[in-house]
Amino acid sequence: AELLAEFEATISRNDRIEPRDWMPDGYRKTLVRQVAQHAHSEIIGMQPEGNWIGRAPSLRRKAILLAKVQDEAGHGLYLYSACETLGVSRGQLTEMLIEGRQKYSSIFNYPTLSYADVGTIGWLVDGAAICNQVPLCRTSFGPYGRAMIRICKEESFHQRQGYELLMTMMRGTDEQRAMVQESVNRFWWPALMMFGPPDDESPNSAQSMAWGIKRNTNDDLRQRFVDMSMPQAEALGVTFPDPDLRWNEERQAHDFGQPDWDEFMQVVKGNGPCNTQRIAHRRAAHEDGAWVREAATAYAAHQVSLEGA
Amino acid sequence: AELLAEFEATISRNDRIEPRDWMPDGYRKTLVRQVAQHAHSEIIGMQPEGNWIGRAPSLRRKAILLAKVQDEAGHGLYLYSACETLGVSRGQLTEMLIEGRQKYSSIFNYPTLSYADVGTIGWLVDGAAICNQVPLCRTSFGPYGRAMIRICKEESFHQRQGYELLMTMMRGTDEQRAMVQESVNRFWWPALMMFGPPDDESPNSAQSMAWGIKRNTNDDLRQRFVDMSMPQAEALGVTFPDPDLRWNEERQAHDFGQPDWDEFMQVVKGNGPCNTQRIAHRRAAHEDGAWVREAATAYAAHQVSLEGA
Amino acid sequence: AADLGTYCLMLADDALIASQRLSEWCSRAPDLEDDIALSNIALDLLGQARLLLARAAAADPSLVPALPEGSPVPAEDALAFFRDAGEFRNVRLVELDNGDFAVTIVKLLLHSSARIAIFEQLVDSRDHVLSAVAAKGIKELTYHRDYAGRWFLTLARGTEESRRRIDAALGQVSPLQAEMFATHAVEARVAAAGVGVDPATVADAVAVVLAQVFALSGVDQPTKAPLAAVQGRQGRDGMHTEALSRIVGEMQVVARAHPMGQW
Amino acid sequence: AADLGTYCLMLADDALIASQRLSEWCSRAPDLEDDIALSNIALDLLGQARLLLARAAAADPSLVPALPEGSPVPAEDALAFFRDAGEFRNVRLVELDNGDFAVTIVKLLLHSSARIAIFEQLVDSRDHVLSAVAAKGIKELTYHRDYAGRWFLTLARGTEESRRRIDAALGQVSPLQAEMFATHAVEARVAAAGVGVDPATVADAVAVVLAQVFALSGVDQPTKAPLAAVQGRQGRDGMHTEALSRIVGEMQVVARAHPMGQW
Repeated sequence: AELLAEFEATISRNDRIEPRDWMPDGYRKTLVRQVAQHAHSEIIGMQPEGNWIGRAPSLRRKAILLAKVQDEAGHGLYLYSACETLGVSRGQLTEMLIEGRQKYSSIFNYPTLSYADVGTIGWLVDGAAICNQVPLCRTSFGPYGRAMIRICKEESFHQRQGYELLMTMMRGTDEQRAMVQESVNRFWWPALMMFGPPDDESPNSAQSMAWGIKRNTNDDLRQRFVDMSMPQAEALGVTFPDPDLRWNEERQAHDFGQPDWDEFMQVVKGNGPCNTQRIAHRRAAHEDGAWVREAATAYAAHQVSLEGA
Repeated sequence: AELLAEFEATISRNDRIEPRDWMPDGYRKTLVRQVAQHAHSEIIGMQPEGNWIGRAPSLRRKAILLAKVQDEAGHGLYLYSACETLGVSRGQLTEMLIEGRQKYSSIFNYPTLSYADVGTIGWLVDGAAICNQVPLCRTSFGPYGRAMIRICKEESFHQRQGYELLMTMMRGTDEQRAMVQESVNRFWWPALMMFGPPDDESPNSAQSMAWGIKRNTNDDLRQRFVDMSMPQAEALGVTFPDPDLRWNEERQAHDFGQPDWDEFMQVVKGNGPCNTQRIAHRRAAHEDGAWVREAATAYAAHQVSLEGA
Repeated sequence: AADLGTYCLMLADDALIASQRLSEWCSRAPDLEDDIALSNIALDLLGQARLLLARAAAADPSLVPALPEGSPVPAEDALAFFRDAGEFRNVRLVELDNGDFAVTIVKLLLHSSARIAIFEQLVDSRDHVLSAVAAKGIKELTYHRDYAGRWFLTLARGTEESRRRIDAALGQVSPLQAEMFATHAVEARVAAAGVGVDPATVADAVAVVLAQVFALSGVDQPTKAPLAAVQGRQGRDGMHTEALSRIVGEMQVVARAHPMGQW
Repeated sequence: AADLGTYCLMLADDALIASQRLSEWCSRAPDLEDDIALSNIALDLLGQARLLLARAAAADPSLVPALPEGSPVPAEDALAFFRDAGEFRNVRLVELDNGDFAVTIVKLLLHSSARIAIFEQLVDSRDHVLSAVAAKGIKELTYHRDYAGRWFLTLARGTEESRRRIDAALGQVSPLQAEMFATHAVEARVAAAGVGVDPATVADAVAVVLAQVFALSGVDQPTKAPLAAVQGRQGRDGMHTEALSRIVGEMQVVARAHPMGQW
């Protein structure tokens, strides 16, 4: 009870909880779930964009994309490390991912179908991720918050690069402009889904907010994202596929339609267009690499025994 | 001795030896070696052309190429059957192929680098094969001779298709004409090598001719091929990369240069540009398919036991 | 006429992409007999695709991609080689990676079963070309289905390994099955016009046929949920998996490098 | 200038194709650290390729493929995306399929060892661009070689399985090694002019370095004969393996579909 009081005091001071501090079991579990899901999202998120590295249409774009996907691997690495401070190893987390026992962001279960998707993912998907993640820089768990600061910095860089790709394509040929618009049409709704279900259907939000793991409601963040994206779309010269989307002078905010939440639930349940493919890819990489990891372990053990001798 | 006399009488009458007839061990061995090598050549020969099925530039050409490569599989099948009448199973032969204990035609150790190669292989490689094989229709071993009759008929069809592809391409763009010439440059010398080393360096020829397994010398056939190909090249509008190639009025035949026999020996010894690749491909297909063949065997056995019950 | 053209593209693209995938087996099949059989099936489907692409071009010339003036590329090739992946109208099932032999067999079984049922109605099409394509195709497809069905049974009742693989293959492919029977607006209209077939009308009959194959093989009916659409769009709308742009990229690479070429 | 341009293409294409192959590992490596390391190496080589392609274009503008008038495609991209496979000048080793991780490590070890030795001489090039590229590249390549060398040792002394694989990989890759040290006529001329390096002059030094790695790893020197040329022509002459047209086909597919595109 004393420990709990101290914990709650820390939270209410907006101070960080550190790995060696006492924390309630529910807090730890919720954190592991959230940080792991976030880590998995970075790793699975390498695939949709990685799909285009080999086909990048200019060497400059190839370098940018390769570096970006590499950054995602780096983010995954920090976040798995943050998770390890909570007592769960990367190997365990990977097993849970490929067995479908932990989730990752549903957005990555949509296919990438043209090079414009690289730009759109940067602009809208990374944009939505930033909206979700900036508040997490102030999250109560220290290692997670610090990882998020670094990640958010890189994510905004990626977002700008994505937007710049689309801007460049819009200055190109008619086919390129059509490609951008088609891509935006496909990703707009899934991007809105990234903020999760509407607040009245989001069961875990309240507790997470009380614990300072989560800082804003889904609908708040979604509104912020829409308001932020609209002027960017205008500058770019694209539209969003939502007939209800318009400025509301009274609210000083945009009204907008709801995503297809049935489709969202299908994707969350594992029936999205790429769920099976993404997990199979991750599993294949993990299994194909097993002999290499085993060799490294065996070699390290051998070296230790030599030094001991 | 009586058997041997009968065997030799059959040979000298130009009659066929059949599987149940007595035959000398050397004859059987030589035949197995030759027929197996021929069968392997058909099967390995599927790869260089098969390399372009997925990329055939018109649907009509895709259909023609697919059918042709399928015919090669069919030829392999007849020839393995002919070999089985000599007491060696297809499984044994395949093992010998992928372990490198039996050879196949060296021509297939050259890469196919453009779609024109499909035409050139048809015209020059199948053309050379026909020169080699037509005499084999009269070969002394019955099943081999009959297989060869069927094969030769299909091969001439393939040769005409290949020539027709090149002719069509020569009527196309400058790039296409350049592609044809480049392809012919690459395949001319390897095609000449298909007749084997010069007669004075071909150790097994004499015995094979005496046994009626082989009907013409390497150099005879090579000359015939060159004489046949020259007017075809002129009609096509391509040249062969041999400065010594010219009509010899006196001999009423073409003089021509010698292929690079050092390169030939490198390829025969296994160091050609594609030897490793071709065998690895065949081995992978064989090993990847093992579980399927085992399932078929198990299922058949199961059916037999059900019928027996 | 626009609907007829688009409808022909749907049937053509199913065959074309399935053929392209099957031809990847060439020189790689488990045995020579299967190498020949799979090539044969690929050839049949390629033949169907060619007739249907030609019919699509005749029915609606605006479908045929524009090529440089004077290009000798025939309409069937313009459609096959100069459309982008997003313009292909095939169902997603035929795009799926070949995987192992079991995956290929399951794909072939599910696809040929559906296609036969559609062609059996299509013989009554008021479009004589479609009717003739269907009449010829049924014989071919019956062979394809029999081949796939025989192997399905053999693998299911063969070894433990083959059983494990056929079960896994069914799990992988079956989520793509429902899309083949989802009525597209174009299909609804051509069916109403007596020209095409609404695939939903054959779903039950196909299910009965497949149930027999499964029962004979001792395999449970697959229960996985169908692969979701993307905002209601599936393969027939040009919404594909990531595999298609790679298939199409390989298929078109030589043709596109030579838009004025003759082959 | 023509020789200098062609020589730059040789060095550029080695890096470009190696980079393309290495980037195939992205999201597929045995562990996250290796995913990052291999991408990093791919990025370094891509950077080298870009500088060298730009130098090639400047030294001999006639090398740059013609594009439609008004095309905004820069020279480095015209060279990377609009040359046919037969115009690439890389050695065949870098084209080889990635295979398993052992094959990739052996390829990287052999290639980076040779490239470092060449760059160590190239810093003295009378061409200031080449000299600068070499100076910057040596640091990068040293990291690549160290990474490959560490993994070579680890796999050789790891498990039985990893040892078997590293032996097989060495058997597969080593026949392609000799080509890296075969002097091409262009290399001979640029070396004579003090601009480039004759790779034959570094062969012994590289062999010594590799012999140390092999000895430390307890692996025998590979003895397989070199892969034959085709009528004397190898990768530097545009004579490649069948793999290259597939690599190049994938790499170029989007760029070629949009010759007037901006990216």
